[in-house]
Amino acid sequence: MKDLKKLIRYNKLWNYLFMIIGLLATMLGLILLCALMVDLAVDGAPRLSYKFLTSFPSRFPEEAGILSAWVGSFLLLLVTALAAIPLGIAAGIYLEEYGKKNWLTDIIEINIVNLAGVPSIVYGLLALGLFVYFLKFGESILTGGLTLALLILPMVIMATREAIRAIPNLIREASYALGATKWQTVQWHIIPYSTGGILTGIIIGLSRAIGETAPIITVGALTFIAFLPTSPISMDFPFVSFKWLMDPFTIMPIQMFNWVSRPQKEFQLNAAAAGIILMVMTLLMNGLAIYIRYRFRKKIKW
Amino acid sequence: MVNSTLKSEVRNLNFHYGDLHALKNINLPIERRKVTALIGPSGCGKTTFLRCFNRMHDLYPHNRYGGEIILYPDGINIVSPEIDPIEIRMQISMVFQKPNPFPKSIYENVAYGLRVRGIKKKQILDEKVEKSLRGAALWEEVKDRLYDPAFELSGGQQQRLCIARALATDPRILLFDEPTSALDPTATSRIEALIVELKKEVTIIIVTHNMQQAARVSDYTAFMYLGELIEFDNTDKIFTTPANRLTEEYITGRFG
Amino acid sequence: MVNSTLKSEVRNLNFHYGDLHALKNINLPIERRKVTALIGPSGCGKTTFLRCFNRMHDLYPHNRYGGEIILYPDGINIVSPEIDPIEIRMQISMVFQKPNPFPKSIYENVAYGLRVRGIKKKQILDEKVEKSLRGAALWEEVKDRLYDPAFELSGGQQQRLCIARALATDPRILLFDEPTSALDPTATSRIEALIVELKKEVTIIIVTHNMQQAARVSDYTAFMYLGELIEFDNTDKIFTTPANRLTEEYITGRFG
Amino acid sequence: VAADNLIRIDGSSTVYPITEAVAEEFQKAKRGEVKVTVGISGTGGGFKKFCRGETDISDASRPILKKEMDICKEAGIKYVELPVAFDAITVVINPKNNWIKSMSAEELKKMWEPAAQGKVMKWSDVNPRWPNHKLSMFGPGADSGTFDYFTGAINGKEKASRGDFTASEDDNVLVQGVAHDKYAIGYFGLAYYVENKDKLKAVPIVNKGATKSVLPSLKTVMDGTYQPLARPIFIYVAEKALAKPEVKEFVTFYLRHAQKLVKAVGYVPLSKAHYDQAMKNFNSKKLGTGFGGKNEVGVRVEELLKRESHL
Amino acid sequence: MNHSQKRKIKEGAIETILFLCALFSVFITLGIVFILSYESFGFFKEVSLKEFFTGTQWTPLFAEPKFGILPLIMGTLLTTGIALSVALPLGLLVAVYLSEFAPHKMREIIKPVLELLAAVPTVVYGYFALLFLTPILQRFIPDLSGFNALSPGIIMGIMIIPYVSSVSEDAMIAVPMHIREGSYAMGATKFQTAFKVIIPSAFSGIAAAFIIGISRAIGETMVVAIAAGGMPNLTANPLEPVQTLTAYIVQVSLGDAPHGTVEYKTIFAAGITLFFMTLGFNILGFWLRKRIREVY
Ligand SMILES: Nc1ncnc2c1ncn2[C@@H]1O[C@H](COP(=O)(O)OP(=O)(O)OP(=O)(O)O)[C@@H](O)[C@H]1O
Ligand SMILES: Nc1ncnc2c1ncn2[C@@H]1O[C@H](COP(=O)(O)OP(=O)(O)OP(=O)(O)O)[C@@H](O)[C@H]1O
Ligand SMILES: [Mg+2]
Ligand SMILES: [Mg+2]
Repeated sequence: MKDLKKLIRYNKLWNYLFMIIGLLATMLGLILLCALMVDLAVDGAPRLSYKFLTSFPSRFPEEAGILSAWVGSFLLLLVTALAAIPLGIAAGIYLEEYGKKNWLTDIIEINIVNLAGVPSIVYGLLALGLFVYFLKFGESILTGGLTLALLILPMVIMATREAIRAIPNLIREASYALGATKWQTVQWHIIPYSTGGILTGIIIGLSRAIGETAPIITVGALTFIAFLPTSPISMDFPFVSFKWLMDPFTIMPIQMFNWVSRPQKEFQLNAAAAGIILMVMTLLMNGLAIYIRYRFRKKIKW
Repeated sequence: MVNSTLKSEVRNLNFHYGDLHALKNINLPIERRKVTALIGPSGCGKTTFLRCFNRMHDLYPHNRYGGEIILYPDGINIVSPEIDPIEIRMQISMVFQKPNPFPKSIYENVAYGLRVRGIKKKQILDEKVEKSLRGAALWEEVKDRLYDPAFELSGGQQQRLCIARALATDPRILLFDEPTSALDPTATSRIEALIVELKKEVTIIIVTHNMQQAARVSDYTAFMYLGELIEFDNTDKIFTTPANRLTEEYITGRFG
Repeated sequence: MVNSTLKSEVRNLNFHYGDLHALKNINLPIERRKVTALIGPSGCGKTTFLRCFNRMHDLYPHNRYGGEIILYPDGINIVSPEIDPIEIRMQISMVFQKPNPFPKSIYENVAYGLRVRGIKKKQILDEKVEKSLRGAALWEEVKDRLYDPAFELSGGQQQRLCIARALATDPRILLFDEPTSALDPTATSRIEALIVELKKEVTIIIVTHNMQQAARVSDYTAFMYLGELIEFDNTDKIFTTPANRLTEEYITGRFG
Repeated sequence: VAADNLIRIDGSSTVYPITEAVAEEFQKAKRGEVKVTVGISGTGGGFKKFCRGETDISDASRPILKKEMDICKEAGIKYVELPVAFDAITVVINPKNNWIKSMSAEELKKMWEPAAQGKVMKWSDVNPRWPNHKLSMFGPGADSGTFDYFTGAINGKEKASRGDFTASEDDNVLVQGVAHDKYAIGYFGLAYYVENKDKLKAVPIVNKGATKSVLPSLKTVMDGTYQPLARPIFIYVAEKALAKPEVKEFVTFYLRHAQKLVKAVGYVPLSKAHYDQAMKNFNSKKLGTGFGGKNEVGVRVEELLKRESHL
Repeated sequence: MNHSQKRKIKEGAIETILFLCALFSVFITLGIVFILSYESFGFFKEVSLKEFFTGTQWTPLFAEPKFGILPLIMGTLLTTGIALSVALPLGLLVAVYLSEFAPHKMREIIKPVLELLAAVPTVVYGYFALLFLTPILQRFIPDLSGFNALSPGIIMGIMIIPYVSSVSEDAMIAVPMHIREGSYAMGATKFQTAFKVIIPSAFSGIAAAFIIGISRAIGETMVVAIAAGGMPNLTANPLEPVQTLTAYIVQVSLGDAPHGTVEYKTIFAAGITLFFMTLGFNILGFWLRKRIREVY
């Protein structure tokens, strides 16, 4: 009995030791995150203002703002989302619900995992050749958005597959047993029930896309843009216009990158301020993801 | 041999999960508007056999059918690869062991089979939903909360909801896979009563691990062991004077 | 009231899964070197009760114990929050319903509990592993492939491996949760014989849904229903002249 | 693709701040009627687009090269070459460095030439009076105009340099490098030195054959005494784009306001006379480059503006 | 049966569309391979494969160009190696901690917060490494040059912790509870269970997480471009400045090299090298996962 107690104490010592190490390891990441935030906030917070959000870039640091950058980032993400989401969900559904196990789906599978690991800069090179030169989209919002769409497509596909996989077979069987076709099952059950997981994947993909710099530099995003893209809504018939797709653009990380490489110290502060806003945007998106996931999980029980 | 009281006939049915030969040469008649019970120890192939009837195995790769299950009066072979499984499933419904309602409202659960069949008219749907819920002896309990999530029902209610869902499409055969194993005595007896009621209209095949249940609800009983059909006969006969030693050992609880 | 033949005593045991009151005021003696069987319909709390004995519920949040389980001869209260669950688990082993060997070799599976106890000497380990495998009637079948992955064993062998694993640490009480429900008749009878053999050395509590099994292997039987202990007595008594109507309905197969 | 009233500019990141400043002022002056975009694809990247007809104006930190001239010619792109400012390359050291008062072009060469790689590793290897301590060197990436010009001016051959120095495209990174290392030396554009005077010390340079050392400054660069490390930087305007009135207007605005704006962004402006001459060249559509497809060291702007030019 | 035929056609059409969407990813890869090999073909016409793979100097932009890719590969491996020696152990520790030790609520909160680390713009990390970490490190390691492989390596390591920890944690959580219970029932502590049972059981998932981490580290661009020094340096010393394949590609993408020249094509040669490096790791990962697929 005594020995047993000693043994347990010994075993538990290791247990506690590890718990502390594990906690520290976890904290390390969080501390770095905080350090980054504080670092940015110390420099950038004084520059944050409504004017900063609504001004165009300028050679005067105090007048410079990120209007064109955040509008650009927003529109770019819109294109990215519109391209990557349907494609990614469709591919995910195919692979989970339709794909038979053969060499072709095997290849598609390896390929998607591989694409998820391809350096983003390589996507930039692809996009330069494909969108800018071959398809002649030029250095437009369309090109930038599609480039990021390629980049996050594997993430969307993988998230979709995970979410679909979490749906118990019982539900599928129940649907098929009533004579439903595959598409009916997918449309009425698979997609609605996996929405939470898919959304998480999408938002995490978009969070990555919003901070990407390298591939957008390669496709040639511009830096000085002191005007906004054409408005998507127009006064004349047909009231919507897609001209903005072909407009030149800049985005937040590029604006930051440009500012940090300026000689003037004040621009560095602007970059920090832009960094804060970028982080806040990402944080909001992630928060949204968590909230949505929570809502869906609450609604759906197996 | 076509017999007017026959709803279906299983001939030399074989089934493989990949390399696993799960059903071996099964021959069995299914009588119209009777309850046929399948019993046998865990893993003997009861579920596998039942799922052949609405081609559930088609959902997974590497599954292979052999032999025939003839469905009367049309005389089509249910497990023939030429037959579209959807066509089969439109006529043969299944109730699973664990209640598996969709995470939707009670109403939508029952209406689902009809929607699948392209029925959109609210009036028809309403009628059918009510009729099926009544048929599953659930109407009184849920009529005031048809649009609540199905998950808020108790286990027994959920199982009856699944039965209502299966009834809504007027199936010719109803398959039950251990429908009461997760339920309490009250819920169990309600469902057993329901089965006895339902057989006035439909042919029923039920898998159960509870031999007393088989004795109570079924007209015929099949005993399976290791993928083979050991014995098939009138339920009374099986439970009083089984022909086979294994059957006897099983129903007296020597194993299982 | 301490009785020399008592290994353990359950006093006013209550258990809550969050809001669900799963065990209600259970009182039960566990006799030393006897087999106590727990029977009852699905969901009545058999597993819940069994898992209190080695504090398995501590692994999940929102679980609450009330009352006492006294372990003799020390007289400690197993479910007291002051008692370290690890201390309890070192003395009380459990065999689960589904065989759950670790993804390791046969040898390592059996040696696991010893390694946890800090034993490193190869010789001691070898001896203990052999002894436990013999005790679980598995030695002859696996002695030539001790270093093969445990997954390559059949279901019945895996279950016996789990028993060997549990035996290796010389537990005072052995808990079995439906240990044969996934096994075929041969494997089932081997494990039943093993239980009868083991009770010469250890106290055993077994959950089973097979009443004949309870009748065959146990000395005492407890019948539970909806979280309550309905009846506890000698096994013979329970199966011949149960005092409670519910017990009778259950053992005669009216529900469950 | 192009929207109306859009002027597309791309090219060198060195020229970028100037063009950006002009673009900003121009758009203000035109009240947003004309849109100007400025990119930073690098001089080479800029010319690539320029010669494909994708941009109206190309920023260049070096003259157009033979290869690029050929591509432009093939595509039928003609252009006017306009110097817009000086970029003075500044050699900088750590403020704690107390052994350097000035450096000669020869000493710099000894330090930076290709042969120095692996050999000249300590300060004392350049000059025995300097400390016997590891020399850490910082310079712009081999893909930049600054690098090309420095190697041409100091080592006598463009792109001929030792390779074992820390290179970065981002001059702030170099500033950090030199500012944190007592034994560091580096070079980059004057603007970065001016903004970081508190962290860095500029080295006065003694030109080949000269006796006096000259510190880079607005004055010494403009009057041509800071040699050989001052170079003109350019914009190239496509002839076709001149058909667009807004482009013509933009370039005129550029040359007219350059003097003020160039100074404001930390570069060294040309003299007023030079801008006038450039304006004349522009108005008379003097097509082609005055360099003939090669970079030159120590070229004088007034002479350049008067040179015969070629396409 | 008209109805049934119509249904079949519709189902077939939908399946085809979905299939094409799935197949699209293969076209992306083909596109990448095509673009990279098309442009690097021109490069390899002028530079022999032998020089490319055995040369020890990478100075394609200098007066006397040398095209040995080894220094860039070495730089990539060095920074990746440092990043991984931070990310893999820490990521695994975090995963074990979150899946086995942390209370449920804490896990639900910390996991997404950690994932934020992956969403910070990499430019921010680059400057953080250069201006924050390097000076701190220099206090302890006087020999450390202002630009080095170490500091961006560490920062990259922390940056990819969430990739490693999230995926490994998913794999560990997926280890069925009955395996865990088996261990606890034997009296094991959490620590013993985690290291003796959970990690071996979740091995393939953890391997997958590692592969993702490795690919991510190899492909990271801005951090190294800013903080590693941009000096192609055939060295294994983490205290010295290095250049990675990715950093080189950005350098030239932003630079003044005339297009169509060999100098410019080097980025595609570097790109294809990078692509095959990550492809190699991913195939290795796929193979590993297929081979060591645990059965519960
Ligand atoms: N999807 C599957 N893939 C491979 N083998 C399977 C599959 N499902 C069942 N089996 C195997 O087929 C055999 C018959 O299984 P089946 O589920 O039909 O048994 P059962 O009689 O319904 O048992 P239980 O009473 O436990 O439900 C068993 O050996 C089982 O392991
Ligand atoms: N982890 C859990 N959380 C919440 N409720 C639970 C949990 N496990 C079991 N229950 C509930 O507690 C009750 C008793 O369950 P328990 O598993 O003990 O029954 P059982 O008698 O072992 O049944 P079976 O014969 O089906 O194994 C049931 O109502 C069950 O739904
Ligand atoms: Mg079954
Ligand atoms: Mg149980």
